[in-house]
Amino acid sequence: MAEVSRDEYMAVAASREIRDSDTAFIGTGLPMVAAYLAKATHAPRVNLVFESGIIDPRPVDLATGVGDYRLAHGSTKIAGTFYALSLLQQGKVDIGFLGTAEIDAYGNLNSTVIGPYHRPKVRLPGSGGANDIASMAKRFVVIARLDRKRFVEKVQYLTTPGFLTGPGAREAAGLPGAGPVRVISDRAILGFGPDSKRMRIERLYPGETLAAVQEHCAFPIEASPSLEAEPEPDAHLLRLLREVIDPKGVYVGRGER
Amino acid sequence: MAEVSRDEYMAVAASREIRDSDTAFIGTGLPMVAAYLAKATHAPRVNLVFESGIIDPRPVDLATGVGDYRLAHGSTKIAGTFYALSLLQQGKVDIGFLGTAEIDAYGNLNSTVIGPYHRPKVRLPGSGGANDIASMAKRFVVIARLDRKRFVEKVQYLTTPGFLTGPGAREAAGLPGAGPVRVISDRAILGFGPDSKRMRIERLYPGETLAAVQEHCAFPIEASPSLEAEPEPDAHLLRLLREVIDPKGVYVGRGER
Amino acid sequence: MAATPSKLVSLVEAAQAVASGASLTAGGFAHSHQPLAFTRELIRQGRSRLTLMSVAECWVAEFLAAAGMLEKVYFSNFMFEGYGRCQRFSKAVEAGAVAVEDHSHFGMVSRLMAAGLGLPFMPMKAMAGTDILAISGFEPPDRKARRMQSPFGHEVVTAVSPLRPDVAVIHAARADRLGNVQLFGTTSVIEEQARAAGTVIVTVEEIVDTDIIRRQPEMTLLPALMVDMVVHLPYGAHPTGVYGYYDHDSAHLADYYAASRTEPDTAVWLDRWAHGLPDHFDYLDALGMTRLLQLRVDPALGYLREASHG
Amino acid sequence: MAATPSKLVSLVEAAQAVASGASLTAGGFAHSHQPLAFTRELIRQGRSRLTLMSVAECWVAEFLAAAGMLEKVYFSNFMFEGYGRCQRFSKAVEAGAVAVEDHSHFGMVSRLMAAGLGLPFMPMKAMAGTDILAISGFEPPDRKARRMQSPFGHEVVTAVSPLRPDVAVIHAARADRLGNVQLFGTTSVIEEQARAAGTVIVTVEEIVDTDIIRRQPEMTLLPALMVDMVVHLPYGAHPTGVYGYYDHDSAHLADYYAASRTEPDTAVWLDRWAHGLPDHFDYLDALGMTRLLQLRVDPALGYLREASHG
Repeated sequence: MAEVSRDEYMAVAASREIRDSDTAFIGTGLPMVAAYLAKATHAPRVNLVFESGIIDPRPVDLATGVGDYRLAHGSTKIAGTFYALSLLQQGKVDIGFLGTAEIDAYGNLNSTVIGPYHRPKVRLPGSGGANDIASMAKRFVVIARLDRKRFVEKVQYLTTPGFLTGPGAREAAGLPGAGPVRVISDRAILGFGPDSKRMRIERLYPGETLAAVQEHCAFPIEASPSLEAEPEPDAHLLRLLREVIDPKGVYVGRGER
Repeated sequence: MAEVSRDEYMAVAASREIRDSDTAFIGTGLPMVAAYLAKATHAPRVNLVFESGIIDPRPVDLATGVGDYRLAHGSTKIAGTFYALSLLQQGKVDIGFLGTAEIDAYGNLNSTVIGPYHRPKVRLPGSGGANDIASMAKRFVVIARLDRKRFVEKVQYLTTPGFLTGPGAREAAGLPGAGPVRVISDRAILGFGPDSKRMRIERLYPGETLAAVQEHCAFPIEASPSLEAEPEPDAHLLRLLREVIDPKGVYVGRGER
Repeated sequence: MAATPSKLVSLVEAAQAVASGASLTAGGFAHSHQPLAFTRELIRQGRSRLTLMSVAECWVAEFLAAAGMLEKVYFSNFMFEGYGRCQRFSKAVEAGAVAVEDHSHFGMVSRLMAAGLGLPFMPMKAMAGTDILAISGFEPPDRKARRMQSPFGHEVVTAVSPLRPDVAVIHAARADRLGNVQLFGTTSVIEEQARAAGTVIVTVEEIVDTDIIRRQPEMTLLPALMVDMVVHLPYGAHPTGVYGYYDHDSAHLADYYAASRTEPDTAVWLDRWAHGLPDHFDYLDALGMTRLLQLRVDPALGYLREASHG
Repeated sequence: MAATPSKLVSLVEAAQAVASGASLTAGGFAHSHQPLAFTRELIRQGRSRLTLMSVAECWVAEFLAAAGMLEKVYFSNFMFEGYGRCQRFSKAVEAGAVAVEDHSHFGMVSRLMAAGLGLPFMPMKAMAGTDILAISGFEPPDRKARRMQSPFGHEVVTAVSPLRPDVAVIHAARADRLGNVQLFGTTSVIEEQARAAGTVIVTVEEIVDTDIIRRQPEMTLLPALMVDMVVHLPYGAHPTGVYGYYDHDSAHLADYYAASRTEPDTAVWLDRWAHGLPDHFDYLDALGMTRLLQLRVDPALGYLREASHG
């Protein structure tokens, strides 16, 4: 079997965040792969919700986007965007997955602008459902490659709330969700200190070191007291990923390392 | 042709209140007959909405209620109760029709209790959509037989707002609709003074007198300066009522007078 | 993918989810899709001090009142179209045995919707200026609704507070074992009721494979994530109807309506049609196949051609 | 009953309902059911200083930005899934040529919904604590959203103000001449957009008799009372798709995406596909029947079996 790629580590780690019977708010790309993998293994009862208004699609072909007709066809309910998003506010969504252009030590995300808001250097797509998921899902997971330009001391625009300024800040803002629980990167799995709410290193992929992770992060980041090594994914999971869920490697790159 | 009944006068008068292209919020009974009559004659474009969530039914058979399957079948849209009622708040409903147990000089209605609220002499069905229609439809029409127990100085419970305490009161309460425009009774058609907002007599059915109307009304009621006589409905309308719309006389009694 | 466990339970088990003292909301509108087999089972099992949070489930309210199981009712309208007032319910209110809190339909739906949307209130524009807001039933007036100014100007609206029933009981056309529920015809207030409630019980005419649901996902009213229990109860809305399946049973409704004029006649009727029949299938047997088949709708029209106007 | 007049108008006439300086909202989500034939007609006719009130109609925004017709945009996300950022739109924002006001999806939908429900505000729980509320685009921050306490306790919510676009343009599957509109698949934000807007224009794949609509009233998205104009435009969402009819045209989208990297290439592209073709049927002829037929979905699956991932 080919060497395990960083994308494959990320997909497997993301999949593990989903519990059986969770209602999961899913976007395109790695989160979709992770959700399909979870549904095929430890979480057959996971209920997938897409911001386009599609509930519980039959995972036959990997979709090109959250509004893709291969998701709509054979779903158990088709509604609209308000319906899907209002499930978040109702408290029905257990977990959501988010990507980001920037993330800070409190898990706050920027997907809006690089540079000043009114004359940005780079105008990014904007929040979409990301802010809604982060504000209202019971918990959320960030998937982001480690990079000093991405893991920054201060996001240039706070699109999506992590722990905001730290302990108690989400509660003060009236955000119903508990905030980020995990940041799945291409070198390590990161979490948040239960009291400090600051990001920390929880699991290192094989061959990675604390120093390498810290070097790719522009803010100071410590290891969790319970730091562990992430084992190589088992062959069954890899086979599912490579042969069933994303056979063309559209979202999950192969053998990059 | 048989003599024209009071019910037939009421159905024809109610039908006349509907303008072509109106969106009309309709209940069972005389309002349904009036709406079907309007649609068959001067208002082919009237759009009927029912509180059960049925929009624009095909008027084939007279329904037994607003949730009747003969309304649902062949409607142009089936939704739910919130959808139908929210059209009122959106300002999309031009006219509604209401019945009542009591009505006062300002067109306020009681369909809740006779006697004290907590130990009523008679518990009536309650507002239902009546308050919503009266609060938010652009205008509304009351259909009620004249009777000193029904046309009262003060309603025992104000379920449904007419002009409340008089000029300016609806506006102060924040009610978006303009209020009642007509009260169609079995002896006369009543309206409201444009300044006083008090009920007055606008049209007398053949054989009726001001004094007879006043005698059946427990509050003082004057004639409009432009008091007219209601002519007998033309034969075409009567034929439609008797042969097409309510051939069994379920809602429109025959030859009572 | 892997098998998922079923939410299918027996009627007896489902009814046990409604404890004495619980608050309940029930689906249906006028003579359509009211969960009456469930209501009869509750009556058989016996409950007390129930609270209803209702819009139009008149028959549920009437039977619970007739059985003396109701304590409080938040509602907007109970009326048997074509028959008249709900007699046992009205008498119970007149006797002071049932306390009521009146609303307009939109007021009730908005309160359920506030709960379902996870909001502490819902702004709306009806009910202002009337005794619905001025006269309190059993709820302090400032807990039910408050007049408030829009934060963006001088416009005044009525804010209503959320209502969160312990249990919602819905009767629908069909569901799969996972709890994906479809209903044809008007959906009444089911969306708002199911979302507002703590536990959602759905009784259905048919249990179908999930594949059948997936063929018409646009028709799904409640996705599985909204539903806790599913009970298979053909003719479970009788004597009310289910669109596409059967029309309401006017003769049976008329019989009840006649009986409900007096307390003793009502008791006899309840003995015969609820207490006297061990379960729903005994009830159907007692009605008889001829009668049940006669109620089946004309497949072309979706209703019985000859309407009975009360 | 008597005949009722038609709302059917030509594309040219419908587009004239959008004046320079008007505010516009458009249906669609990602690569699905965006009213792009209408957008091309607007580009052909030429407009300036348009305001968009948008959730996910990325292609409409991109083409209007590419044509230099946009001034302001209230929105939540523009992203070509599988391709990347909307390049002309992003460049226009970076150049200061288009002013933006950011929201979350729920924030935008809630503002449209407030307008559609006739409310002066809508309470909601997202966006709090972020720069979406802290940093103003072109709208004064306290006109967009305000933090407020529930009238029933200490819970804090965000009240957003209504957005009322002058015109909503929707592309759907089919409509009758009266304006009853049906769409299969996800309905995106169409309900909220149509209800919020002053004028509602619907372009459709097929015009059908009202009897066809009446056979599936559960599928009606917009009843006639919500719709002002209907335009018959088969393939009117191309190069995006319409569920049940055709999939999005990945090759055409990719061509545009390549062209949109530079302003001159974009101009050439717009000349060829908008300005250069007098009307929508010339556009379809230019694409060619072979291509259009290849986009037709597998009738069993409802989509093209071979997905193109960008």
